Amino acid sequence: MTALPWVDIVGYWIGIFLTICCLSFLYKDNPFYKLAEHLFIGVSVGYLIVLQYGDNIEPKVVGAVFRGEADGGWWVLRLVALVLVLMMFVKVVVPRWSWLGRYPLAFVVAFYAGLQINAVAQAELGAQIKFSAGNIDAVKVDLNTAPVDALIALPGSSGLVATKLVAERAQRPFVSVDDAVTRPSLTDLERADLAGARGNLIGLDAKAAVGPGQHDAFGIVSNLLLLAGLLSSLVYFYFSIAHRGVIGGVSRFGVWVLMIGFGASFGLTVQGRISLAIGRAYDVLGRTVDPADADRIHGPVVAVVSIALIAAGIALWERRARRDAGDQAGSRGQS
Amino acid sequence: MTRALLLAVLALVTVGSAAAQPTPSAPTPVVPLPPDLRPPSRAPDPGPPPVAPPLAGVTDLDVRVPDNDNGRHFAIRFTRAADVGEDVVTAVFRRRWGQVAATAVFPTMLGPADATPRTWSVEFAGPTPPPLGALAAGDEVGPWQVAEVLAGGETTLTDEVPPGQYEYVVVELRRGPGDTIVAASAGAVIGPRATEASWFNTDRTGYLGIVLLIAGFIGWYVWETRKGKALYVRRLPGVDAIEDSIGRSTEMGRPVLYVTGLEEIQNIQTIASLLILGHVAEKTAEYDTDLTVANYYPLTMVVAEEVVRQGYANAGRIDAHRPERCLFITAEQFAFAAGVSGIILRDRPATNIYFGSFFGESLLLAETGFTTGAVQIAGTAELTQLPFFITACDYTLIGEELYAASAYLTREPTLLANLKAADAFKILAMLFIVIGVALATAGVFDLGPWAFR
Amino acid sequence: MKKTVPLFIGIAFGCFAVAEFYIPHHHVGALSNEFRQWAAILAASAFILGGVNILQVTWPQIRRREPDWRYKVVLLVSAAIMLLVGLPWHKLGSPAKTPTVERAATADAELAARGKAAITVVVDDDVTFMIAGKSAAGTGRPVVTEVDPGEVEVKLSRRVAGYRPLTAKVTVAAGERATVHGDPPMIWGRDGRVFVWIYDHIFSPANATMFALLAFFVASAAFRAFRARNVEAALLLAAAIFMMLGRAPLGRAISDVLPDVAQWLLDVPSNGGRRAIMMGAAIGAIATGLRVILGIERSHLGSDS
Amino acid sequence: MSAEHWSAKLQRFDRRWIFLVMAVAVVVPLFVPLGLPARPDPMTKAAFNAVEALPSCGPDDVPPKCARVFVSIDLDPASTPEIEPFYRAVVLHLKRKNAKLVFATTWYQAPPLVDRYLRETIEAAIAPAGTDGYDGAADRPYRKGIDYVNLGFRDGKGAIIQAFGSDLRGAFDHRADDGTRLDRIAMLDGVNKLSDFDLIVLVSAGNPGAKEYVQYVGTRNKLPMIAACTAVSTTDLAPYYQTGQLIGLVAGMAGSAGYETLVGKPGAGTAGADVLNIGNLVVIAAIVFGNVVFFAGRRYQRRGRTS
Repeated sequence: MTALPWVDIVGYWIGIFLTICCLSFLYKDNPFYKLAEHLFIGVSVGYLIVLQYGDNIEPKVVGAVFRGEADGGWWVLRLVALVLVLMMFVKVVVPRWSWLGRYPLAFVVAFYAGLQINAVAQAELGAQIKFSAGNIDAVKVDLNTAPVDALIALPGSSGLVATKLVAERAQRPFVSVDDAVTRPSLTDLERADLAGARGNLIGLDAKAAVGPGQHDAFGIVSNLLLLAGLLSSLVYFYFSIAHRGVIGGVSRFGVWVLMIGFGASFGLTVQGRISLAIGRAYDVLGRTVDPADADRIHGPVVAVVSIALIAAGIALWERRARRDAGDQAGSRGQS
Repeated sequence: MTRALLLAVLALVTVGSAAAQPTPSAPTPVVPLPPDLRPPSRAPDPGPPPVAPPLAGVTDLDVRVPDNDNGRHFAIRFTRAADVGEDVVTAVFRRRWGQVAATAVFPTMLGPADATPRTWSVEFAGPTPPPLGALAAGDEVGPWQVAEVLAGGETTLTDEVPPGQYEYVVVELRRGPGDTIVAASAGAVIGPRATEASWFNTDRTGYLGIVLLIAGFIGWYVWETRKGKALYVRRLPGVDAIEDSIGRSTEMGRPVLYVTGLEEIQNIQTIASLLILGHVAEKTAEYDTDLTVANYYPLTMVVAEEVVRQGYANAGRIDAHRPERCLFITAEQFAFAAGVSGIILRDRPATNIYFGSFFGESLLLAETGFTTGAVQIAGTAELTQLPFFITACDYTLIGEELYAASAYLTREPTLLANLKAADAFKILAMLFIVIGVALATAGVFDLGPWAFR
Repeated sequence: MKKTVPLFIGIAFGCFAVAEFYIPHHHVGALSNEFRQWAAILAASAFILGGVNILQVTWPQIRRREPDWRYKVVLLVSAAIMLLVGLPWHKLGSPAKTPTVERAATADAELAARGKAAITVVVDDDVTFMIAGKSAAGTGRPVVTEVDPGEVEVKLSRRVAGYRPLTAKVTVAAGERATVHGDPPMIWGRDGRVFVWIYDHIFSPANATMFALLAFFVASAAFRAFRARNVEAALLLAAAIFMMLGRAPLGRAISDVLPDVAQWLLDVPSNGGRRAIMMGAAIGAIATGLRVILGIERSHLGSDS
Repeated sequence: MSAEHWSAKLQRFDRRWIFLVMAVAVVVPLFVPLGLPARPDPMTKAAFNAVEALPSCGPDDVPPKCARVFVSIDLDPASTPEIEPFYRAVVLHLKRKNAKLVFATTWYQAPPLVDRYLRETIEAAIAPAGTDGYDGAADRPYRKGIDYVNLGFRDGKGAIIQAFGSDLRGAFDHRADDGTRLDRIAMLDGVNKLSDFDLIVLVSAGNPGAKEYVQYVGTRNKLPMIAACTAVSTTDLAPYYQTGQLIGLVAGMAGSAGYETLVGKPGAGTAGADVLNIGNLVVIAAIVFGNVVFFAGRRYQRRGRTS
C-alpha cells in the first residue's frame, strides 16, 4: 500500500478541525461554528447541483432528446418536460408572467399526490388493516408436525437447528420440549441458544409444544392488548366527538399506548445517537483509517491542538464582544 | 452430428398434435392452408443417421395470458414425463404467428395430419445453423426463438414478449457431455395465442375500495355542508397555538419561522405542510409579521413561494410579500439542520413551526429552538421523530392531526367535510378489523387477505 | 385561463396517477413512467432555481455588509469551487494518455533459455502497478518482473480516488525485455481528485459531526423533558428506560428478563400505537391527496393578481 | 442573602454540564474497553438465517448454482458507525458463499462511500485465511463484472425504487456505474427486475431506504428482503418485520454487533457496543436527575407558599 500523499493528510487535519468547530456549537453560537456551517452548506449545494445534473438532467434530458436514448418515451414527449421546466423558470425570472409557472406546479403536485394516495393506501392502510384483522389466537407450534420455516421462527432456533429437528423427529417423535432441545445432533452452541430462549411468557415454551392445538395464553393476551391499543389509539385520532366520558376514557388509554410506543422508540434512538458520537470519535482517533496512515495523521494530537485553538479563539471573541457591548453601554451613558 | 439432431428436434413434431391436443382455452380454429401455400411434399432427404431413442415429450401444454397482465406475458404450463432424467432440460421455443417468413415458403407446424414425421430442411429452418452448445434464451433457431431453457425441472414459465400473436413449442432435450444435445423428444405445439392487456387489476380492488370510500365520504359531507349543516370538530390545542403564537411574535417584533420538512413534493406530508403554509401566510399577512420559510428541496421552495404569495393576496397584502424570505437552504440533511439552527440562533424567531416529514435532525432543531425560548409547534407523520418532537416542542400534531390542521386553521366547510370523511372511514376500518378478528379467530373466514391481496 | 387550465391539468394528471395503479396495461405503465421522468426532470432542474435563490438571498447581504456577511462569502465561494471542480475538465485537454512501451533491441539469451520474459515498470512512488494479477507499489526506480511470454496486461493506478487507472497490453516473446512508463492522470468531475478530496475532508466530517451532536442533545432532552408531570409523561419515561436497558448489552448482563420486556414493549404496545398512527396518517394522507386532485384545496395554484 | 435552597439552585442547572459528561462517557471507554458479549436479538438472527439459507457454490460457478444478491447501500458518512459494521459482516458472510453481488444506491451522498467499500471489502479479501480472531471460512478478492457489479447511484426516491422492481436495467439506463453495458455482463443474464434475485440486502440509514423498498416493491411482488437500519428506524421497520415483508432486521449498532458475533468476526460494531452501555447509563442518569430536579422544584415551590 503506497503512502498517503501529503494533501490527504492535511485533509484529515482539516476534517478534525471542522469536527471541533461543529462541536463548539454545544457551548454556544460562535464564529468557528458559523465558518463550519457556511462551508458545509456551500460544499453541499455545489455537490448537489453537480450530482443532479449528472444523474437527472444529463441522461434524462440531454441524453433522451439529443442522443435519442429516450427509453420507452418518444423524445417528443420529453420535450414537453423541457417546456414545463422553462415555464417554471419564467415564473421566477419574469414576475409579470409568473402565472405560467402554475402549469408545472399543478402537474407535479397533483401527479405526486395521486401516486402517494395509492402507495399509502396499499402499504400503510391496506396492509396494516389486513394484518390487524388477523387471528388473535396464538396456537403453539407443534414440534412434531410443524414445517421447517415455522421451526426457524421459534426463539433460539435457526435454519440449521430447524433441519436437525426435522431429522430427529423422523427417527423418534419428540416427547416434550426438553426432549427436543437436548437431542444429540444439536451442537453445544445451538443447545445453549435454545436453552437461553426458554420461558413461558415469550420464550420457547410459550411458542412451541408437543402435540397439536395448544394455546399460548400470554400470546393471546398480547394480541388482545395490541388490538385494544390499536383501536383506542384510533379513537384518540377521532375528531368528530369531544373526548369526554367513555370516549374520553378510551382515548386516554389510547394516548397511554402511544406514549409507551414513543418512549420505546426514544429509548431505541438513544442508542443510535450515541453510536454516532462513538463513530465520530473513532474517525478522529484514526481507528477507521489504515493504521499506516493513522500514524502519519496523528489524529489525537491534531484534535487536542484544534480544541486549544478554538477554545482560545472563542475566549478572545467573547472578551471582544463584552468589550464592544461595554463600549456601547458606555457611549450611551448609564442606560 | 448434434447439429443435425437439434435441427431435427423442431421437425420431429407430432404433426397430428393440433388435432389430438384439446385446447382448453377458447378453441382457436385451425385454419386449413390454401393449397399453393402448402409446402411441396418431397421425399425426406437422406438426413441424419438414426436418432437416439426419443425422449418422452411434455404433455398438457397450456399457454394463457396471466391474470391482470400488462399485455406482455404468457403463462406457460406443462407436465413432464414422470421418469424424466436429471440431465434432461426443457426448451421452450416461440414464434410470431402470421408473420410470413421472408424467403422460405411458409411451412406450418400445424399442417394436415399426414403420418410421416416432417424432417428438418433448410427452407424450413432457414439458412443460419442454430447455436448448438449453450442454447440460451433469445437464440434464434430458424424462424423460432428460444424463450427459455428450464434446467431446474420447472414446469411453469412466465414468458415476456412484445405484444402480438405467438406459437409455442416445448421440447425435452437430453444434454450430453460438453453441453451438446444427444436426444430430443417430440415437441408439444400450441398456438396461436394473442397477448391481452387487462384494464383492471383485480388484486387491487381492496385498495380501490378504500380510495373510493374516502372520496365518497368526502363528496357526501361536502354536499352536507352545502346544505348549511354545521360540523362539530373537537379542539386541537396544537392548531390553536399557531394563531396565538403568531400574535405573540408580532408583539415581540420577532419573525415566524416555518420549516416545510425534508421531503420533496413527492411526499404527501410536504404537500400537507405547504397547504397549511398558505393559511399561516394569510395570518402573518394580517398580523404584519415577517415570515421566513426554510425549504429543503428547490421545487418545494418554488411551490412554497407561490403558496405564500397566495396567502398574502388572500389577506389583501400582496405588497407586503417578500419572495426572498422563502429560502432554499440546501438539500443535504445536516447542512440544512446547521443552516436552520443558524437562522434560529441569529434571527431569533419567536415561533418555530416544523410541519412535514423530518428525520434525524428534528431533535437538533427542536433543542436549538428551546435555547432561544421560542414557542415550537411541530407536526409530522414520521413515527421515528414524533418522540423527539413530543419531548422537545411545546405542541406536536401527531400523524393525522397534521393533515387535519388546514381544516382547523380555516374552519372552511369543505375542509371540515374532509375530517368528517376521515372519521367515517375510521369507524369503518375499526369495524372491519373487529369483524375480521372475530371471523379469523373463529376460523370461519380470513377477511383481511380476502380484501387486500 | 390563468387559474382554470392549471386546475384541470392538476385534476387530469392527478386522476391518471390514481388510476395508473389499477391498470396493468403496459402502455399505461410506459406513459406513467414517462410522467415520472418529467417530474424527476422538473425536480432536478429546480436545483438551478435553488442556486439562484441562494444568490438572491446572500448577495444583497454581502453587498450591504450585513452582520455575518463574511460567512456568506465563504458559502458562495465554496459552492462555486465545488461546482467548478465538479465539471469534467480533463475531457477538454489532451486525449487520454496511454502508458508508453519500449522494447529492448536484443533478446536476452538467459531469459529465453528459461522460457521467460521480463517487464520493467518505471513509475512514481505513489503509483501501484499490477502485472497479471500480482500488484506491487511503485518506487520511482525501475522494477523488473519476470512473466510468462504472451500477452500480459499491466495496470497502473493510484491509491487515492480521483486518478484514472491506465492499462497496457504488452505481448512479449520468450527472452524479450519491455519497459513500461506511465503516470495515471488526475481527473476532474464527480470522481475527480479535488471533488472527492472536498467530499472526504470537508463534507463528510461536518456531516458526521452534526449528526453526532444528537448524542448530546438526546441527553439534554432526556434531562429537560422526561419529567413525570402526568401519567402520560411517566409512561413515556418508563418505556424509554426499559428500552434503553433492554437493548443495550449491559441490560442483558443485569437480567435476562430485560431484553424480553424490551422486545415485548416493541412488539405489543409500541406496535399497536404505531399501527394506529400509520392508519390514521394514511387516511389523512388519502383525504389530503384527494382534496388536491379534486381541486377542493387550491392554495398551490397561486393568486390571480 | 440566605443560602439559596439547593433545589432552587438546581433549577438553574446548565445543561452544558450534561454535554461534558456525555463527551467523557463517549471518549474514555474507547481507551478502557469493557468487553461485554453482544448477544444477537431474534431479528438479527433471522437476517443471519436468511443469508445462511442461500446456496453456496465454488469460486468459478455461475448462477443458478450461485446465489445472486442485490445489495442497496443507502447511507451517508454520518450513519456509517451504526450500519457499516453490519455491511462488513454481511459481505464477508455472502463472500464465504461465493454469492454474486449487485450493488446499487439511491442516496446521492453514497457513491464515494460505495467506491471505498468496493475497494476495501469486495476487490480485497476481508478475512483471508489465517486472520487472527476469525476461524470461519476465508473469503477471496472478487472480480468486477464476474463476481460483482456496481450499478451506481440513481435519484428518484420511491419512483426509482419502483422502477428497480419493474425494469432494473432500464432504471440504470442499461449501464453499470463504470459504463459497461449490462447486457455484456454474463452474471446478470436473466436478471431484469428485483424479483430475479435470490435475496435483497438493504443497508439503509433512512429515506429512501428499507421502508420505500417495502412500500414500493416489497408488498407488490413478495421479495425476500433483509434490512439493516439505524436504531431510530427500528420501530419504523419493526411492523414490516412482523408482517413478514422484511424477513430479517438488523437494528442499530447493537444489531451490527450481534451480526458480527454470528459471522464470527468481532469488529467495530462489537467494540462500539461496549461504549453504548456507558452512554445509555448517562442518559438514564440524566432522566433520573431531571426528575429529581423537577420534584425538588415542585416541593420547594409548595414549601415556599406554605411557610
